[in-house]
Amino acid sequence: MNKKMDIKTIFGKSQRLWILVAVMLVLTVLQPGVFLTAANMKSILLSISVYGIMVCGTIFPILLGGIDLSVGAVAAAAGAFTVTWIVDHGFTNGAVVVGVLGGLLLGAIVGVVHGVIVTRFAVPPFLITLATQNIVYGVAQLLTENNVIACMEPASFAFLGGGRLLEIPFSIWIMFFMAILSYIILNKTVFGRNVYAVGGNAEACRLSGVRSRMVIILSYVASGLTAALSGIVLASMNRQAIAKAAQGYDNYVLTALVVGGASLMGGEGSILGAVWGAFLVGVISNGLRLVGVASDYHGIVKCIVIVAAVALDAHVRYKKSGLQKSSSLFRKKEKA
Amino acid sequence: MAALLEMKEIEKSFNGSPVLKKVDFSVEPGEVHALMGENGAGKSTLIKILTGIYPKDGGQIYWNGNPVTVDNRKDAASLGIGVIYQELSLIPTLTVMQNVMLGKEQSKLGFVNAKKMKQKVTELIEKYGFAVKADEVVETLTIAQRQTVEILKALSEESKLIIMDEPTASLSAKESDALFDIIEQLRKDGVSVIYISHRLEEVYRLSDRLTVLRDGETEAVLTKEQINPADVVRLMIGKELSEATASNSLRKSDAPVRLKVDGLTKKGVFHNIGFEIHEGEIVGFAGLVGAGRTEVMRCIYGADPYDAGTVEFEGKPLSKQITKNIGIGFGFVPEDRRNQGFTPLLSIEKNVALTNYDTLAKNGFVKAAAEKKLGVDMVERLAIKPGDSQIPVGNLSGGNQQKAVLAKWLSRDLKLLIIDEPTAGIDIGAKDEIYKILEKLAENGTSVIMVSSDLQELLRVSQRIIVMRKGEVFTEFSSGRITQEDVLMAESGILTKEGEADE
Amino acid sequence: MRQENMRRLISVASLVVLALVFGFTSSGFFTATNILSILRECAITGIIAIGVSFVIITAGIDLSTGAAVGFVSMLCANFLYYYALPAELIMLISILAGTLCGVLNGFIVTKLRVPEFIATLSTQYLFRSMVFVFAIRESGVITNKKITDPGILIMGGSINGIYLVTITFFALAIVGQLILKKTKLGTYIYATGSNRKSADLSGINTDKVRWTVFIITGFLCGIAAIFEIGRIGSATTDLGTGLEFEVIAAVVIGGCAFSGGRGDIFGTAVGAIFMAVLQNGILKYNLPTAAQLIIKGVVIVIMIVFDSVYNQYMQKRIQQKSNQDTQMAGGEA
Amino acid sequence: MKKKLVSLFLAGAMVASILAGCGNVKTDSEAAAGDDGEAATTEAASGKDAYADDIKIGFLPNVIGDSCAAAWAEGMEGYLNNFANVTFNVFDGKASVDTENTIMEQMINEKYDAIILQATDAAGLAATTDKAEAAGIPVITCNLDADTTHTGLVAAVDIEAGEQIAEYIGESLGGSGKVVIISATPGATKGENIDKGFKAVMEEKYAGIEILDEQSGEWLTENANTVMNDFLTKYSEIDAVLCHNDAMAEGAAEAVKAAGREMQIWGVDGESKMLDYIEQGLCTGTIYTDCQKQGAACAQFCMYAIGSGITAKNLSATPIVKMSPIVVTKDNLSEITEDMRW
Repeated sequence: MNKKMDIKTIFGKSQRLWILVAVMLVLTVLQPGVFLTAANMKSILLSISVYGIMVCGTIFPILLGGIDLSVGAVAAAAGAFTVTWIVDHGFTNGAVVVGVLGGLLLGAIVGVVHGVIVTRFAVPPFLITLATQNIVYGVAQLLTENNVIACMEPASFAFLGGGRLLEIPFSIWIMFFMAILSYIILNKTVFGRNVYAVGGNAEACRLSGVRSRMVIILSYVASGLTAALSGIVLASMNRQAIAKAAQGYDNYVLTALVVGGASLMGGEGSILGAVWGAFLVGVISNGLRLVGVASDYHGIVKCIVIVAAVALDAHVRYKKSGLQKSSSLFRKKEKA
Repeated sequence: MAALLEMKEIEKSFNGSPVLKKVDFSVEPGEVHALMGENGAGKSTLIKILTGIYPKDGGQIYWNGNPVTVDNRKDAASLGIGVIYQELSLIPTLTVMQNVMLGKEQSKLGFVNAKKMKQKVTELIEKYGFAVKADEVVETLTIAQRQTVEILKALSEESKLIIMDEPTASLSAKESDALFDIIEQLRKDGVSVIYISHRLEEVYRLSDRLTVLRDGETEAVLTKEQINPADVVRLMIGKELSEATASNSLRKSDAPVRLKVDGLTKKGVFHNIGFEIHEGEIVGFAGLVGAGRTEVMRCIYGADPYDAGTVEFEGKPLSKQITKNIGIGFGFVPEDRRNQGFTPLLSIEKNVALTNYDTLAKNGFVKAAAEKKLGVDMVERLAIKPGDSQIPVGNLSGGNQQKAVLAKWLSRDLKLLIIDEPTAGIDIGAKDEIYKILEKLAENGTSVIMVSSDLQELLRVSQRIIVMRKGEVFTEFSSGRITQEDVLMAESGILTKEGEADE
Repeated sequence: MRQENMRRLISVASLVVLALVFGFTSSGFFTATNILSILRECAITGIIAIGVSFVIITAGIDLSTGAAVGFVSMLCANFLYYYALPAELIMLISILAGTLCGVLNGFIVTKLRVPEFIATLSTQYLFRSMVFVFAIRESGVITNKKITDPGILIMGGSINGIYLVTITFFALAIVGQLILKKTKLGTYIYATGSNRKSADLSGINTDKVRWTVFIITGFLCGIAAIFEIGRIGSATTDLGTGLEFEVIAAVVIGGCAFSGGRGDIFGTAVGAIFMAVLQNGILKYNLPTAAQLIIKGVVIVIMIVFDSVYNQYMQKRIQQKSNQDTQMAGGEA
Repeated sequence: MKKKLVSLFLAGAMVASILAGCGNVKTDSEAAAGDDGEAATTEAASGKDAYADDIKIGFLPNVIGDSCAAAWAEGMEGYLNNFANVTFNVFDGKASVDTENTIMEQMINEKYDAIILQATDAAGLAATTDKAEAAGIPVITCNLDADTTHTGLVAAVDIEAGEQIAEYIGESLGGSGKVVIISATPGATKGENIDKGFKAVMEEKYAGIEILDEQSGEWLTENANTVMNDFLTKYSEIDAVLCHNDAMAEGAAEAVKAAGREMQIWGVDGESKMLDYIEQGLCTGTIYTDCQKQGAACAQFCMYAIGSGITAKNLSATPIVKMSPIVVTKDNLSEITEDMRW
C-alpha cells in the first residue's frame, strides 16, 4: 500500500502516465541495449526539446480552459526576428542579445493581444488563435522575405540550440530550465495558484478577489513567450530562419499536454505531466523508428496511445467519483 | 372515488438519518393541493420520490387507486405527472413549440409535422390564454413566460397532475397573478396541482387543501375553510418548537456603525434599501425566496453593479471592487456554494489559501509552509472531515464544503462577513459548528450579515433580524421575544409584533 | 425567430460588403467565371462544414475531417488503380469509408468518453497514417497515379459552367437545413448542444445524437472525397491537410457557437462562401503572400470579435426587456 | 432516419451519374477546350508581342519560404525586370494540391499570359494544367512537372541526382558498406525520384552496399537531426547518409558531429548554406543546381512561348530543359563561384 502511494506521488494523480511505463518496458524488451541507453534518452530529449519548451508555457492557457493554436506561428516569427536582427547587425554577441530579447518581446506582444481579445470580447480562444496564426505567419514571411536566412555565426547564437553543456545538448537544458521555471510559477507562486483556481471555477475566484482578467492575459503572455523562445532555439538549432518553421507544432504541443493529463476544460494538468506527455510522444516516435516502422504508420500508434490513455483516465474517474460533469447515469447515485 | 394520487407511509433516509417518516399525502382530481413546511421538512424529498428522482425506502404510491412504481422521470411522465422546475429546464435556443414537444414530436419518417405541432401548441396557448407565441425562441422570453412554457410542456403531456415548486419566486406581482389565473384554469379543466410555496397569501388564495409537513411527518391536512395563515405557520413550526426556538437575545447594539447602506437601488431587483450594521453584531436577513436579499449583498460586496444609493464602510464610501473590499476586511460566503464558493478540483488547502495570499506570499512566491500550515490549522479548527487538507473540496460533503468556504475568510482580520444561506443542505451537527464559528467571530468584533431562509437559524444566531419583502426592507426585529411565527408572518407581509418597521 | 433572421441578415450583409469591396477595388471579381469558381472553391469545405455544423451545434468539435478526406480519397484511388472498380462502386466505397470514420469518432467520444477535441485530434493521426497504408506504391516508392476513370473525373466537371460539386453542396446544404429545422434529429441536435441535461431529462438519448452527428460528418467527408479526387484526378498523401481548420472557421463565421445550440446550415453556407470570397479576393491584389496572410487573419479576427460583440449586445437587450417587464409590473404592485 | 438519408444521397449521386451519362457534364479541360470561340480569341490575344504588350506572369511554387523557391523567384524576377511591360507575381502553393489548383484556376480566370508552376503532385495538377493550356495559357513547370503535355519543363535533376550520389558513394566506399536514407515527406515526388535513382544504381552496380534503413525527415532540418540521432543509436556502423535535400543533410551533419562519428553525408540542391557545411567538412557533397539560372530559364521560356503563341496544342510531348547538375564536394567547391550561390 505504502509503495503504491509512492509511485502515485511520482506520477501524479493521472492514470495516463502508466502508459508511458508500459511503452518503455515494451521497447526495452524489443530493443535491448539500444533503447534504454543514455545516448538514446539524450536523443529522445533532444527531439522533443523544441516543443517541450513550448509546452511549458502553452500549459497556462490550457489550465484556464483556453487554448493557444498560434504557438507554431509565434515560434517562426520570433526565430525570424532574432535571426534577421543578428544578420543585419553584423553577427555580434550584442546583436544576439538584442535579437533574442526582441524575439521574446514579439511573443509576449502576441500573447497580450490574445489575452486582451479573449478577456475583453469573450470569444473562443480556439478561433482567435487560429486566426492570429495567419497574421503571425504573415509577419514571419515579412521578416524573412520568404527566403531562408542562414545564420552560422556567432557561436553564442549557435550555442542556444546546438551547443552542449556537460555533454548534454543545450536545448535540453533550456527545456529543463523552462520546465522548472514553469513548475515554480505554477506551484510556488500566487499567480500559479490563481491559474489553477480560475481554470477550475472563475466565478468563485472573482468572489474571492482574484483578478482573473489579469491572470488570463498573463497566461497567454506566458504561452507567447515560451513559443518565441522555442522558435529562437529552433532557429539556432537549424542555423537559419524560415517563415514556415514550426508548422504543425501546435498539434505536438496539444498532444503532449493531453497525453500528460491536462483537461481541455481547464483546472487540471501539471507541468510534470506535460513533460512526461511530451516525452511519451518522443519515446513512441523514437521507439517506432528503432524498431524500424516507417514513419508513415506512426500515426496509428499515436492514435491508439492517446485514446487509450485518455479513455483509461476517463474510465477510472467515471467509476470513482461524482465529480465528473455531465452524464445522466450519475444523477441517481449522487446523494442529496 | 379514489384519489388521483395517494402516497402512503413513504419513508426515506439519507445516510441513516430519516428525512421522511411514514408520510401520507394524497391529491384529488382537479384540486390545488398546497404542500408547505419549513426548510428540511421533507417537501422536496417527497416530490423527488414522486417523480422518480430518488428511490423510496418504504411505502407505496397509488395512482387512481392502483399501486404503481415510479423508478425514473419517464415513469412519472407516463403516469401523467408534470413538474415545473425551479431552475427552468428548457432549451434556450429552441422555440416554444419545439420545447413543448421535445422528446414527443409528431413525426413521419423522422420529419416533424411542424404544422400539426404548432397547431396543437397554439390551441393549448389559446385555451389557457398564455402570453407566449408558439414560434418564439425561448431565450428571448422573460422568466414568467418561460414558466408558462414549462406549464405548457406539462399540459401537452396531458398531465393529470402538475407539480409547481416555488413558481412565483422570481415573478413580479403581475406575473404571479397571471400564473394564478392559469392555475384556476387548470383546476377547472380537472388538472390537479401540487403547489409548493412559502408564501402564505398565495396558498391561502389558491389551494383547496393544504398538507403541512414537519420534520418528515405529515403534521396536518387542512381543507380550504381551515386554512388560516396564523394556524398554518404554527403548524409548520410546531408549538413546542416555536417556544423552544424563540429568541430572547435580540438587542440593539451601541457599538460604532461599521456598514451603512442608504437608498441602495437596482432597477427591477430591489429599491431604496437602507440599514446599518454595527461592530461585532450578527444581523440576520430574513425573507422569502426572491425577496432580493442575495442581490443586495452581492451589490454591497462589489460582485454586481447597482444603480443608485450609497454604501459607507466605517464612515468612508465603499469601493465597488471586490479585491479592494477584501483588503479592508470583507468576507463573502455565497449562496450557490458549488458554482461560486469553491474550486472543486483544488484541495482544501489551496481553496482556503486563495483569499490569503496577501499574507501567505512574499514577492509573489507562495510561502508553502505557511500555506500548508493554514490548511492544516483550518481543517483542525473547523473540524473539516476527513481531516486531510490535501483532499479536493469537490469530494467533501456539503457541510464540510461550507466549512472550507468559511475557512477562506477566518484567518483574515475580518471586519464584515456576509454569509448567504450558511447551512443550506448541511446536516445538524455541522450546522451547530458553523453557528459557533459565527458567534465567535462576532465576539471578536467582526460584524456578520447572515442571509438565511432557515427561521430557526435566524433566531438562534441573530442579534437583529431584518426582514425583506419584494425588494424592500419590510421590518426589523431588534428587541423583545420573537418566535419563528413572527418572522414567517413578516416574510409574508403580516406584522404580528411591531418591530421598527420602516414603513 | 426575428433575432435569428437578424443574425442571418448580418452575415449575408458582411459577405456582400466583402464582395463589393473586392469588386470595386480589384478587376475581374464580378465575372461569371470568377463567381462560379468561387462557388466551386467553397463547395468542398462547405459540404464538410454541413456535418461539422451539426457537431458544433451539439457543442462538440471535429478535427479529423481533413485527414478523413485524405484517407478516403487515397482509398478510392487505391481501389481504382489496383482493382479498376466501376465508378459507382468507388463512390459507394468512398461514402462507406467516410461514414466508418464518423462511426469511429462517435464511438470514441460516446463510448470511451474521450472528449471530442482529443478524440478527433487522435483520429486525425490515425486517418493520416491510413493514407499511407493505402498509398499506391511502385517498388516500394509512393507513386501518385492519375485517375483515368471518366465516371470519377466527371465529378470534377460542370454543367453549363456550374460545377457538380457546387450543385451538390447547395443540395446537401438544403437537405442539412431541412434536417436541422424539420426533423426530430435536428431538434435533438439543438437540444443536446444547448442544454444537454434538459435534453436527457426530456428523454432524448444525447449520446446517440452525438454519435449520429459524427456519422453524418463522416458521410459528408466521403462525399467530399469523391469530388476532391474527381477534380484533381489523383489522390496525394497530403490531401486535406489543414482542411479541418478551414471548415471550422467557415462554420463559426457562419454563426455556430462553440458553446453549442446556435447556428444553422444557412449560416454555415454563407460562412463557407465568405471564406472562399476572402481567399479569392485577396489573391487578386497581387500582394506579397505575407500581406495576404495578414489581411486574411485580420478580417477573420474582426468577424469573430464583431460576432461576440453582437451576441453580447443581443443578450443585454433580452435581459433589459425582461427587466423592464418585471419593473413595470413591480411598479404596479 | 439515417437509412433514409443515405438513400436520399445515393439517389442524388445516381442522378449525378445519369447526368454524366447524358454527356452534359464536362470536365474542366473539356469545358475550356469546348469554348472554341473564346479559346480562339485568347489564343489570338496570346500571340501578342511579349516585349511590348502588357504581360502578366505568375509563379506558383510548391511552397514558398525555402531557399529553392526564393532562388527561383529571384532568377525569374531578375530576368523579367528587363521588361517594363511584364508584371510578375509569386504565389504560395502551401505544399497542397488543393491550394495549387485553386490558384491555378484563379490565374486562368484572370487571363494570365503564362504560368510557371512547380507541381506539388504531378497527377494532381494535370487537370488544371490542361485547362490552362486549353485556354491558351502556356504552363512552364519548374522542377516538378504535371502529368500531362504542357508547354515546357525546366528541371533540375532528381532521378539522376540519386544516381550520381549512388555512384559517388559506391565508388568511394569501394563497393561495400552501409548506407541510411533520410527521406522527404512520404509521397513527395522529388524525394521519391531521388530514391528511385539511388536505389536503382545501388541495386545494379553496388550489391555490396547495404541500405540499412530509411525514415522520413519531412524536409526539415530538425527532424533530420532527430532521425539521424536514432540511426546513430541503432547502428554502430554507418558509412554514408543520403538526404533528399540539403536542409536535412545539415541536420544530419549536426547529429553526426555531436555524436563524434564520421561518415559521408549527401544532400541535394546546393544551397549556399550547404556549401558552407561542405567547406567546413561537415557534409560530403551535394548535387548543385543553379536555381537562379533555372528560374531565369523558366522566365525566358515563358517569354518565348507568349511571343510565339505556342501552347500544348502545338506539342505532342512536353519539351524538357534539364539544368546541368554539378556534383559538389570539397574538391570542386571553388567551381561554384560567389555569384552562383543562392
